[in-house]
Amino acid sequence: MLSPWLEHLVYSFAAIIAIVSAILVVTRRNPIYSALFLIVVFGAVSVIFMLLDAPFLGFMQLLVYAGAIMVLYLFVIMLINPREGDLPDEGGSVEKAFAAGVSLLLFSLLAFAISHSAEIERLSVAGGIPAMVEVPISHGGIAAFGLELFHNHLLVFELTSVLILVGIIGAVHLAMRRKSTQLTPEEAAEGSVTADV
Amino acid sequence: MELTISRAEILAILPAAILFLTGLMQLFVDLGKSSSDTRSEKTHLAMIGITGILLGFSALFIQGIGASAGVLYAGAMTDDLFGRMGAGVIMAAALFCTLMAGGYLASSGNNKAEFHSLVCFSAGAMVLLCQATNLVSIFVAIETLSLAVYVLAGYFKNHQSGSEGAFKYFVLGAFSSGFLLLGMAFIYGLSGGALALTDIASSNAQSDPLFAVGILMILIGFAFKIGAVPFHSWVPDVYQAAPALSVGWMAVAVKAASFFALCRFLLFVDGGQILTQILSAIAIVTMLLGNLAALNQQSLKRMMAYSGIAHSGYLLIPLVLATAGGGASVGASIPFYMFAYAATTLAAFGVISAISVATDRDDVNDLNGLARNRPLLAIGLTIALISLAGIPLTAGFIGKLMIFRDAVQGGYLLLALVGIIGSLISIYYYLRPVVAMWFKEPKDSFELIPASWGVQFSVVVCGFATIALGLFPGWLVDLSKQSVRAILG
Amino acid sequence: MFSLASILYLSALLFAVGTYGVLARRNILVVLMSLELMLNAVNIALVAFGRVHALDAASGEHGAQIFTLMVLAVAAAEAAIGLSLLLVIWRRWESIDLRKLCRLNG
Amino acid sequence: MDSNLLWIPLLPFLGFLINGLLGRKLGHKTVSTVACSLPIISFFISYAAWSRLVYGEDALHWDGFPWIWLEGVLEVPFALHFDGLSAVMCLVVTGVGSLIHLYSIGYMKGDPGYHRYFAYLNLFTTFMLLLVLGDNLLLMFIGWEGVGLCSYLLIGFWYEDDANCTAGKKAFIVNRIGDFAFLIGMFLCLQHFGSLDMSVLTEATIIDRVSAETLTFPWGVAGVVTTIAVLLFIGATGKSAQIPLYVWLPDAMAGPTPVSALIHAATMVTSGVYMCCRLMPLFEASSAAMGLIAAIGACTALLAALIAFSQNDIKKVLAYSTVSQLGYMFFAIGMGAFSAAFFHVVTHAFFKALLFLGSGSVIHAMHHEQDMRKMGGLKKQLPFTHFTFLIGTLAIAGVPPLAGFFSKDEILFSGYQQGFLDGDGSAQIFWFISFLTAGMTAFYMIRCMSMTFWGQSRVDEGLENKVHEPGGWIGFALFVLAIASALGGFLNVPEFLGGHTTLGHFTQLHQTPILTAEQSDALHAAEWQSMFLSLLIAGSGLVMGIYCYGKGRDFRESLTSSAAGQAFGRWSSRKFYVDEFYERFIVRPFETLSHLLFILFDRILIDGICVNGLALLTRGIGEVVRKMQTGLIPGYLLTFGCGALVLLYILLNFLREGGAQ
Amino acid sequence: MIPEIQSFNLPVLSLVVLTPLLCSLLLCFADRNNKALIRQIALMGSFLTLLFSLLMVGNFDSSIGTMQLEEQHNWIESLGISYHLGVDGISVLLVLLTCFTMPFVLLSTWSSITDRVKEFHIAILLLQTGMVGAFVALDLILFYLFYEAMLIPMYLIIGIWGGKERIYAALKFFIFTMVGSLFMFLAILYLYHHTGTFDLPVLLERLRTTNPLDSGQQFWLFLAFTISFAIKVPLFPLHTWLPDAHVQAPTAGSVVLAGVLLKMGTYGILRFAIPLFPEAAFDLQSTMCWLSIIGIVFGACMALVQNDIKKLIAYSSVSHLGFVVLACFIPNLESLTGAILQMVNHGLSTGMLFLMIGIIYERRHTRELADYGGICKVVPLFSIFFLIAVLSSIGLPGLNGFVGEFLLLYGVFNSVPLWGFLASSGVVLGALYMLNMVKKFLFGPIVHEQNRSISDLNTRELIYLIPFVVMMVWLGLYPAPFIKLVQPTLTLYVEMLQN
Repeated sequence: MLSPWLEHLVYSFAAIIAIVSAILVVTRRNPIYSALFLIVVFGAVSVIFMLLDAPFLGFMQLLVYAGAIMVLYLFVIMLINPREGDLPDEGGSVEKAFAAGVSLLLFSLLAFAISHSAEIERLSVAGGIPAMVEVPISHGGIAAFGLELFHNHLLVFELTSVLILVGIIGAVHLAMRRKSTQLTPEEAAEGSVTADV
Repeated sequence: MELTISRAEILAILPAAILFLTGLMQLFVDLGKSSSDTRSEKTHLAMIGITGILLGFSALFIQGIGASAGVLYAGAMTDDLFGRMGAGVIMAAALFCTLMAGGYLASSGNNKAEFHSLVCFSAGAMVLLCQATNLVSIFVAIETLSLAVYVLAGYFKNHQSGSEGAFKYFVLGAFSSGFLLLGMAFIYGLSGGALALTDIASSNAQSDPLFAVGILMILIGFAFKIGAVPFHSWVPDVYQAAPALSVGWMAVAVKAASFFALCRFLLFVDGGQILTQILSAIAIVTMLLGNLAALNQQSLKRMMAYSGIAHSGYLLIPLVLATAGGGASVGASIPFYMFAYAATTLAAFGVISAISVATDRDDVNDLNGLARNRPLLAIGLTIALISLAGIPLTAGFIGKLMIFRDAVQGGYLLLALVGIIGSLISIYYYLRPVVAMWFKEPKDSFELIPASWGVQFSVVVCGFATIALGLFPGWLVDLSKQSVRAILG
Repeated sequence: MFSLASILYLSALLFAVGTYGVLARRNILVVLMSLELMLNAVNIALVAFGRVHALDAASGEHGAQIFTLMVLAVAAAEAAIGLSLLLVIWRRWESIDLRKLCRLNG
Repeated sequence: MDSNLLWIPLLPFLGFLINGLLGRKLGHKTVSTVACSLPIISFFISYAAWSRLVYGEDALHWDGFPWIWLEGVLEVPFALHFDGLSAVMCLVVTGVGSLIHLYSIGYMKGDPGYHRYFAYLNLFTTFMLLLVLGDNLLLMFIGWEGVGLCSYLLIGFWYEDDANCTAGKKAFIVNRIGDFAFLIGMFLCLQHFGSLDMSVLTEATIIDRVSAETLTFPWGVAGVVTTIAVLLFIGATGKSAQIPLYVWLPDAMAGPTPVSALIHAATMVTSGVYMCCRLMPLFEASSAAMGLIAAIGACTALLAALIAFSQNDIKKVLAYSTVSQLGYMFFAIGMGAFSAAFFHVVTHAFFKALLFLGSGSVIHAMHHEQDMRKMGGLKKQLPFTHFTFLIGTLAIAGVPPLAGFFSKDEILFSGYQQGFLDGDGSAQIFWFISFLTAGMTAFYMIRCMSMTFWGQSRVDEGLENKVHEPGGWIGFALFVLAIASALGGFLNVPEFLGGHTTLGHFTQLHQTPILTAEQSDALHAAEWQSMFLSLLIAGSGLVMGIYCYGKGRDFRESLTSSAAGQAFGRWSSRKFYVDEFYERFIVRPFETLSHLLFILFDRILIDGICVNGLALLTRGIGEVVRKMQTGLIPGYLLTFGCGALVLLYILLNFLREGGAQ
Repeated sequence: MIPEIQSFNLPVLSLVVLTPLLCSLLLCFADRNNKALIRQIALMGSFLTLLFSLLMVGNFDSSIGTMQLEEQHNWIESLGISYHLGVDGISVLLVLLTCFTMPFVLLSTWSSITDRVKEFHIAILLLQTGMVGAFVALDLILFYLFYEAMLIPMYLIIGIWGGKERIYAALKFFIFTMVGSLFMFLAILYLYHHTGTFDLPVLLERLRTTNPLDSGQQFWLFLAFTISFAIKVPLFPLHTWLPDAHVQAPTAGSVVLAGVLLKMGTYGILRFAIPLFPEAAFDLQSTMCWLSIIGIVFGACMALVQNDIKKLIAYSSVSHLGFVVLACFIPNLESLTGAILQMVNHGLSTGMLFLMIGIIYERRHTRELADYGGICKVVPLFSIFFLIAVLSSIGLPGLNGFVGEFLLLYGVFNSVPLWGFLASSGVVLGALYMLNMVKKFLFGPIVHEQNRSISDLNTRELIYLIPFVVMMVWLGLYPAPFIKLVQPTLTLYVEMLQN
């Protein structure tokens, strides 16, 4: 158990890293870099999870995201292996500025809402410092987590399996190359689609 | 504490489960020859699908149609009439899609089990969505069905614009689910860590701004799914590019499931009058834009897409009333309208699929002389369009009647007026295919449009259902009212 | 000890950054990553809320965390679908430029 | 209650049905037999009915059946009434009518439309009798419009010629204008008398009540009775060819000559006069209306006579003389001498029919040549026709003791009386006008005679020897009518000539004033004076005519060649440009206006701008909305994001304000 | 005139309404190539309907003015919609007219409609169901159903079997009608919201007693109803769809359109717009009257300058129905009686005119007046019938046209002399354009050689023309029984409007 100020320090550190690398993710031209920085973000996030007494989730975060998803990404990047030329030229500063404006506004509105929320106020300083209630040591541990999962959220858990299955089927169907090369009628009619307009 | 599942819980998920199993079976059965003969009709898939769906459908009645099982799976889902209605719509849609799929896919050389099973899987997810009463289950159900539908939209993967449409759908979908999720997070946080709708409804933080934001975000998420303006951009492109049947499936099932879920959600949470205003604004814009943009479309599917947007607009009216405190009675039009919409839309897309197979296109002019060529299809499509236009003696009219009546009763004359104007505009574009079918002569190449037995059967049944619901809607109307009342228990 | 509000601000900020990525970038890959970013941002908020309500949550102690787990699963599945769609696009269009996909319009 | 009355109009109608439906199958013989026998039968029926009147019964009545029958609100029965007036009219119509039917057998021989012709003729008789017998204005109106229809059909009988159809159309429409006024008149009657029955409309007490009421127009106040009378009279001007609606009658001569004789001389055109006589009390109740009627009558008489001077078409001359004679009748009515007017109706029916039939036989003989300049000296070839025509001429000119003399004398006297005995200034003028007209009548009739029958022949050689006296029915009809117009006058010999004004009394139009001895002496003296004057004017007219068209040719030349003469000739021969006036200032503007309205208003404004314009606008908006769908994913995402932002902003803004409050 | 059959009580109205429907369903199963059979079935069906309608008149008690032969069954309770039929003096004649016209219309199409016979007959029978239903429906929604149900068949009839511009015309017809009816629909819903019922008698009662409308509401609702009906009539200036529709429609279409469909508008005004919102009707009386007077004159002027016979008659309909609308807004017995008679008369005369134009069109394939002239010589029989029709339509006394016109105009004149006067001028104009047409059409020299070889009426055509003539003469000379049918109802109606 870390001491509060250390916790705070670590948290701030992780947060800053998360934000900075997130910004880097969305600004790097080369997807590889973006991917790498995204991994950093995930790492930072998992640290924050840890700090929030969700160790199991933290591990899952690392496993699933950094371990599975990002590998998938990198794999795809390698597969299509876009050269410099293939990389799409990014939009001009205007639309970047516009996008930035939109996202900034979004943030500020959310922030506004958060800052004006009495509930958040209450929760943040509930019972004075420390704001966060003490939790049993088992909290966030795999045992408690699992028990609750299979009792309260059994249905969702089962449903997730379907979700994954659908994901697999879809991925297989889409990614698999067709042997038969004949085009479907709709493919043959490519021209008409735009002609409709 | 050991794991216990009550009978009610099993019965509750039975329909969905059966659908999932059906999907799996279709996969396994087809496993061997999936890649080989993609041009055969593969009736066995249809058979499995139909039996499965019918089984699932009958499973709805085990508890007794009106029964309400209360909270199941720790509040993850419930099993009430409302859910059953939704499940009914979805399964009916699934049934007809399965019926039509074989011939359609075969003739386009793409008949693989994936399509069938994905329909079943998404159907299962939708059924659960209609029954879901807890944020997590709602979210996961939505995502499951979305993923399935993304794939269905891009099913013809070698079809260039098909893949484009699918990808547009995917990106925007993911974006919207981001918002949906954020909203859920906020609501969870502000309602004192409640996930179940009942708990949320009973929580005391409903006046909090962040809570309202949360509801708004969730609304946006749903608005995307139902294609409400300004979150509609994906609809026309996806509809136009996707295989006709996938579109039919999307147009009916996705919309139905989303509306059922949204209705349930809105009846539980109280967003205050501002939410009502926002909703009505969305409704108005959606009705107008949908109808106006549909006016000059040449592609049937695209036209149907915009008309679908417009219909979402109409369907938002009861939700507006519901949030305005109209209570259960006003939402009643949603289940009925959904049934009506399902019947008409399926009939329409059945015909469109036949056309697009035959002519490689879905241009309005490709319908020329259909009345001579295939009177059955022509009549079916005509009935469907008339019903969509809300002309009497069809289900569509009764639906509009209920909606506008509620609007007037609730004092929302403006909404009703806009709706009327919208349906006035809509008449123009709904009539264009009719003109093509009946008034124009077929092109010199007078070959008979190949329509599989499945398509013909479905079109006839749906058309008949449309008329029947237009003439004797009473029972369904009562059922709808009862079902919405059942939500609040 | 850091407060709930600060974490929410953080997640809001990350969410905004993700949004920026989605809106501004043309590279499909990056857009997909930005989407993941948004989901993560929300996860943080969720977990934080869960932490706050750990004892009084109506949906049980770990409701939020389980939700987050589900989100992870969803993210994974989404990534799978998204990437395979990306492959399809790449095959048909020889490009990963978002703006090239504009044949459908009107 | 006497349902036999129904047969009087019904029989000709049967004739119409038979000939109309089966005419083509039946031969000419059967057609003509049917067509002529039925009117003759109804002539005898009316004769029988008439005799019943003579032996005491004051009127026969058939209650008929409910027609336009709103229980207790508006009850118009289909009932017939047969009193003295209608009796005489019936006899005239059926009598003269039958004669003309017979005449037509000869005249229309070999015409392709033989059966059609007779069918129309019978139909006309039916409607005319309905008009005469109708017990209420509305029933009369059936006949009124029905005869109009028949004249329309018969004028356009030879429809291959465009002019004929135009003439027919003109007749109908001009009549319609009159009928429009008639209709309004009936409305007023209904409104104020509460009924259209003749008995009610002529009931003195009711008239007194109504004449107290007034109507306010934008231009002032008028008595109800006056308005009604004027409106009905306008209707009459249409039917009876008075100013300003007389223009159709001359054109109506396009029809077969017997038709002109029957419809446009003897019967239909006098129905206006008949109507006025029928409603005598009503008209008498309004002096203003009477004045108007007198003025119109006199003016019409003069104008028509002036035009008649220079017409070369024999039928046109007769037509205008008809107009002028009708003018006389209305003049008489205006002067309150209804009996005189009706008397003139009868006599005029005789001699004008005679004249027309005579001209008809001339035309027939001349193989449908109507231009008098191509005639002359026909006396030799057509002695009999000439003789009868002469009788007619003298009769109309008012030579004693022929029919015209008595009637015209009475009319002139009525004017004389009101003008000089009662000292009414305007009456004096009108009397003078009609007095002159009498002379003119004599003059132009003589002109017509001489141009046709006397002097040397101008007939072109081809015809010269072909011309021969038409015999058979034509002759018979001429003969009978000649007798009638010779002796017809004795129906109504005034007291001072030792008569009893039989007709006047029988028709109850003439009420003998109760006078002291010296008053009656003065009256008789006046009557002698007036008679003397009229004889004088008629004689001078005759002499002038005979002189101008006999010896004094050069005198005539000098007259016509003089500037005034030429000017008069031009105006008179062009009918004082009345038709042109109507054409240019009423008909043509109306049509152009309609065209303009159609193009500008209907097509362009309403249909173009309002209807299709709106549709286009909507589609335009649709197009714009459609174009907003660019197809660019970033665009979609931005729409999404901005939409979300806006909604979020609205929400928070609202909440903030809500929080502020 | 009809044998009194009081003894057994059939659901007569339902029979009248449903017979054509069932018949059309029967046709659905007929072999599309066996045209003769199809035609005969349809004809039988329509004659059967005529029979039932006569039965209806037989059971109709003309001594009382209230709703009769009522039938009421629950239909969609949950929406408060009931299957409620009934006739009174206002509707009985119109139902009769509809059922009378139909068989002869069908008969007239035997030679003109040879393509897609099956569809045609189905459509036209459905159309009849719609028309009759609309006349007898006493439930607002039920009325609306029938009112709209007429739309689709008519649309198809114009669009499939019509002339060159048929698609445009059909669309125009459809959209125009929809514009009106949708707003009426909204108004109906508002009425329901206000009174809680769709049932007309109940509605009237409640409006009068428990929950009356304030003047503002009345105004808007009245407007919504009246516009919808005015479009159907069509009332100036909403008339521009009519000429197109008439010209493009096949004969049968035109006949039904002119003969019956247009009456729907005037009937609606009489049955719904005015009784439901009397005050608004009173406030807008002068507006409506002036509009209809303008329509009378305007339509006549338009008719004067048309070269296409059908267009000409279309505009004449605008003029004639102007009279009717005018009378509808004059609440006295004469004018209303006149209005109803005039609806019937117009149906007969104009219907017959269209039938005859159809006949000549079949032979000559042109509707341009310029292409005719002098055909009176070639087709005497035709000319006679045509002339009769024309005369009846210009209101020659002794034929049907006059009776209605006289009552109507007198009624108007009686309450507002100026309007009566102006309207009566339409009579003159009517003669003007009609006789012009007749002259150009029938008379004059034959200029086109093709016209010499036109064949005259054949037996079948005579069979379906003669009844019209008979009715014209009957209504012209002995209209009393018909007037008796409508009088009691109208008396009540007027009383109701007075207070």
